[in-house]
Amino acid sequence: MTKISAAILLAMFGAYTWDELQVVLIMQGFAGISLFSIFLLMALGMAIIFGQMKVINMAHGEFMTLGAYATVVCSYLSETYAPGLFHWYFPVAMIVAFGAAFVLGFLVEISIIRFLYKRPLDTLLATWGLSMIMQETFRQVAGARETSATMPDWLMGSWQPAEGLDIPINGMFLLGVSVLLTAAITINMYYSRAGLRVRATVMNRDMAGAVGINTRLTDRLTFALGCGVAGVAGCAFTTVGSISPTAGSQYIVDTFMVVVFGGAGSIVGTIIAAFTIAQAQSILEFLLSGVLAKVFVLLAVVGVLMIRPQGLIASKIRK
Amino acid sequence: MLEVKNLCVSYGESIIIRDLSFSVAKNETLAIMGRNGMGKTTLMKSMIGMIRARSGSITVDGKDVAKLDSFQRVKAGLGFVPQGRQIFSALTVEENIRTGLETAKVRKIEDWVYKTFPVLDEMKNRKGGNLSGGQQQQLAIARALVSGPKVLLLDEPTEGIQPSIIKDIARTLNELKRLRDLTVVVSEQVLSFTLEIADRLIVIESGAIVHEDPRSSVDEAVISRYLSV
Amino acid sequence: MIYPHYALEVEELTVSFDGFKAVNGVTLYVEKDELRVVIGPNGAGKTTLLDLICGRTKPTGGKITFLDKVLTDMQEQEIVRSGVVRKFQTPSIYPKLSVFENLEVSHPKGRTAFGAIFFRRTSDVVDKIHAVAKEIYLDGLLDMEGEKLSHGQKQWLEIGMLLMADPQLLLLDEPVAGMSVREREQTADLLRRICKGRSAVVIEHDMKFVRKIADKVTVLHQGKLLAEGPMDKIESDPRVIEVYLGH
Amino acid sequence: MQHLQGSFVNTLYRNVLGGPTGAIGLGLLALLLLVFLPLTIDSFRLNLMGKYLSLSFVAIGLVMCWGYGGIMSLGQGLFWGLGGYCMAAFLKLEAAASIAGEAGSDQNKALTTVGIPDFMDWNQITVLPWFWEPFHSFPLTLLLIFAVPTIIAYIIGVAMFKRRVGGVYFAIITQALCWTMEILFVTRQGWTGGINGITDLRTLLGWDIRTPENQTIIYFVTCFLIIGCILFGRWLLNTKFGRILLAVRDMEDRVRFSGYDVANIKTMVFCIAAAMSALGGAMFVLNVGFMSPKLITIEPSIYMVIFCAVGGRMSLIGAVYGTLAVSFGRTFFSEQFPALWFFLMGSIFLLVTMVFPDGLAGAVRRWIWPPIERLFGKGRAISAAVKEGQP
Repeated sequence: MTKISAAILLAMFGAYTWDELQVVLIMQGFAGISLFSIFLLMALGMAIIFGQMKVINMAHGEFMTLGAYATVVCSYLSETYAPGLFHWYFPVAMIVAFGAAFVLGFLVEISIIRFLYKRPLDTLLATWGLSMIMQETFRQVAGARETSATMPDWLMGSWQPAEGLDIPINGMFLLGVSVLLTAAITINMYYSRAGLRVRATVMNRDMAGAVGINTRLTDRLTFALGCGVAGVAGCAFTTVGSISPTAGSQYIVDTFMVVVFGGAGSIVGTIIAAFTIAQAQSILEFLLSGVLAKVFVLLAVVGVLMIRPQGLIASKIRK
Repeated sequence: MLEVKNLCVSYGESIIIRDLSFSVAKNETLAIMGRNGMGKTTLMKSMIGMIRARSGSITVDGKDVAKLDSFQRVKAGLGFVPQGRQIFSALTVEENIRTGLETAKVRKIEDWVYKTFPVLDEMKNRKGGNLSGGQQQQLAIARALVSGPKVLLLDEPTEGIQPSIIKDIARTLNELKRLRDLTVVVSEQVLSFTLEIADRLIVIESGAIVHEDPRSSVDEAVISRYLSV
Repeated sequence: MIYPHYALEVEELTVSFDGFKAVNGVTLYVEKDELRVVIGPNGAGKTTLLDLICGRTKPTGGKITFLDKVLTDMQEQEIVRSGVVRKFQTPSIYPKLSVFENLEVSHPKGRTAFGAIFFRRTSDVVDKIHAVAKEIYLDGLLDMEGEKLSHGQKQWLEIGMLLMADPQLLLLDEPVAGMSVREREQTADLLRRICKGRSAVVIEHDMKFVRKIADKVTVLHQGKLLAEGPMDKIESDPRVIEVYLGH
Repeated sequence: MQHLQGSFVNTLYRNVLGGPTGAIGLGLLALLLLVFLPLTIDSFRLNLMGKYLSLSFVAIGLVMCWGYGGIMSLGQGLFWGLGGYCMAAFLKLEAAASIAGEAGSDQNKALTTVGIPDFMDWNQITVLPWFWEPFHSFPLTLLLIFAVPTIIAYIIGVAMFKRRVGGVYFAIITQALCWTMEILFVTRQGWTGGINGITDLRTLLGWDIRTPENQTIIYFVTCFLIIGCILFGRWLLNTKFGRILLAVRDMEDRVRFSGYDVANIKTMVFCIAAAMSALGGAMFVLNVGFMSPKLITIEPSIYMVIFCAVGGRMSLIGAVYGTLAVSFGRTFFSEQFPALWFFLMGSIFLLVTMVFPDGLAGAVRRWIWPPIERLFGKGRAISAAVKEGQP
């Protein structure tokens, strides 16, 4: 067994010297960090919605797409009408992306989700329908072709800390955004009144109402917040990729795997899972082909879930 | 202070509460007695709004709350201690109490809470789910009281509680009523406990009032008969 | 065999959740033919004790033996097959099946996947279901859907489902919770009848009911065994009065 | 004694045909599929029907596994696809052999290496891979059509259910596995035909599957197999196993404490659903003459769940109607209103889950049956049977 794996390793790495390999691994590691940031931002929104409310939102990817299109629109508007401010449009776009996804999420909760809280598997079907409708709307409005936002100068270029190392600035920016947002969400969830409201509501909706919490509004805002974070993920995504109507849906299964792998409801678990999956995929991608890396990672995650069905980090409370 | 008029509540097709009316004066304690399945819990839940009444009115301090959501009823002055206590088990004791502050005028837990329930002070940072039944009951009462209710509803507060603590609960309730200027409605099956706290008793059977007594002239034999059979 | 006449042997049983010891070094022996009642304040570990015996929770220490079989190593369904059955605190029956079907599903024949497919509703099976239904006062309601029964009837049905398996040891968690006084009396009769020739461990709060049915009483407090003995002895035990019964 | 099973014929009537309602429902379906459609539509559209019907096998399996057993699988396309690929492999080898036969020793005329599928040759594979060998034999192929998906379902089932992975988690994991298989099938071009799949299939044991007459025969075979699956499903759901499925769905823990190994029960129904899906996949290949990885990935798998939901997740017959309704809707709208059809399909998903969770079958039970009963006056027996929820 060890002989075989040694042989495989040799075949994988044999072509490189150790120094080359080091650089390659660091580069792939940074590529993985971009992927990690997107996974984390996507998974964060889903951890709020699925982890807390047990709602499976198959349209989560479309909320990300919405955020990305919002950014494209902002970039276009600022380029056309306010070129002087173009340098700083991106933070504004981020807020707009969040707002757009948040408002739509709020409306979706009112019109669809609130009827399905008692049937979690059905939310899956209903939101699949929603994702079809949203995708088609994007296609009708923005066209089926890929578009992208124009990046301000400060987001372009790269940083070269050492010979042969080339770390793109947009990737670092992406990482920064996701770290900040994660911290903000964590603080909001565990140390604020709003977070307490959310946790009490998901634990016992009826009782939360009977102690004076407006549970309907809480549900609505929680769902909308999750969607809003997906919108920010979309905005961040435009710094590294171009956007099409189906861009978000490509991440939906990965995102689910991250949330489930990390342990639904645990933000720390989500971070670890996003990091592990992104890095594994990115490094394997270099050694194998891209799609096979995906297969390996998916199977590995499924394997780990068999051993720990509750995910990496699960809270244990006596029932 | 609290007036229930012509209340009807149903689950699907079966009517649980039929045309029920009663009123409770300020600072009075009313006990609603009756066997299991006679509609006590349904009545309590419909007063706090966990179940919607089909018709009738529920007036708290002059305001009809029958059409409102639970949280609005809490705002209007109702406090609720449910059957089985229903503590948020994954929240700490302190967080559990803080959930009750949502509609309160003050935004922090005042000193009297922990003075009244010293055991909760000791266990502040424990998870609510790891408390004993008696401790949870105190927590549930504290959680309901911090919102500053005018009327406190308690649904079977002695159920599943060890006999030695039942007396403590009665003592605490009587004390709180005096200190916090409360009107209390309590549903019970245990007559001895009821007699320690109630000013007036009503007995319901199949969702309707069949008997009423002020405490001064309670006929224990009659009520026991309603409770048994 | 060291204790030849004991059916259930629980020795030094311990389980902890996040460092909190819900059951802490409990040892108890139940004889064949004995009806043991476990009492104690909420959170004393009574339900957890039953969970441990029936395999729902795995202990962190200690050993459970039933008729010379070590239950601690077995899975839930294997424990059931060795004759130990469990009734839950809130009645858990199959809501969409009729009373008859609820009982039929609980019949020990055809417990494997293939066995269930090729299970035949023979006259033996039907007779047994009718007999059990009569025992639990539901013989007139065989075709009623489970979810339409009253609370007390659901409790009985669940007891009936246990009886279908001809168990050796019954674990009953608050079998009369939510019952009227008359139903409680009927249930006491029922328990006394069905516990003949088998052992039972019953959790109960209603002391009147306990007095009626118990052979022996075990008192748990904060996960530990506080006292054990016949009811009259327990009722006069000062420690039990202190933590549970009250003065 | 009222609950004892009656005579054999009686039992068969009640448990397999499903009593009066079941018999009427099945009769109507048979009439529609076997008489009405063949008489009214042309052979091209009949072939299209056959294509849709081969998807309804999956939906019937899902009724058992999801509607009754509570196991939602978003990866049924995996099993359907495996069944289809097994059948396609056999047909492809036969096609390769016949091309080789026509060509004789003329390598140029054969265009490819003699006797192996063309796509292998395009991918520089000159020797048939070992796992293609069994598909030279028709009996072995038939066996593998069922065996391969069932064994994979068994492995997934044991791995997941023994570890008590269920509900949403199971759904997501099956989805990931389905995706994994699609990726493998697309990337291993030399073995599977890659993104194009296995195409240009011609004959089954020398019998041309492409002529309109023969396609009509295949259509009828598909119909009979569907009716067979429904009868099998009814029988199964009327055994104790069927009742245990409902019990597992509603009260899994209780079933465990009645002495059952819940994982085995779930694995069993999952395997049965997988085998049924595989049969559908195989029939699909016969109906359309190709197999492609695009048909087996995540999206088609979700569609399969939708078929079942639209038809009514508790109704075996409903599954067939659901499949036909959604598939036809999809074809019709995408031809007539290409811009609108995504909106329409999306809305149907939303509407069905939110307003008609019991699907078409639920609507029929609620609105169509009662007036018919009143009309014929003898309603009570039927309505009792309907309320029992005959599968």
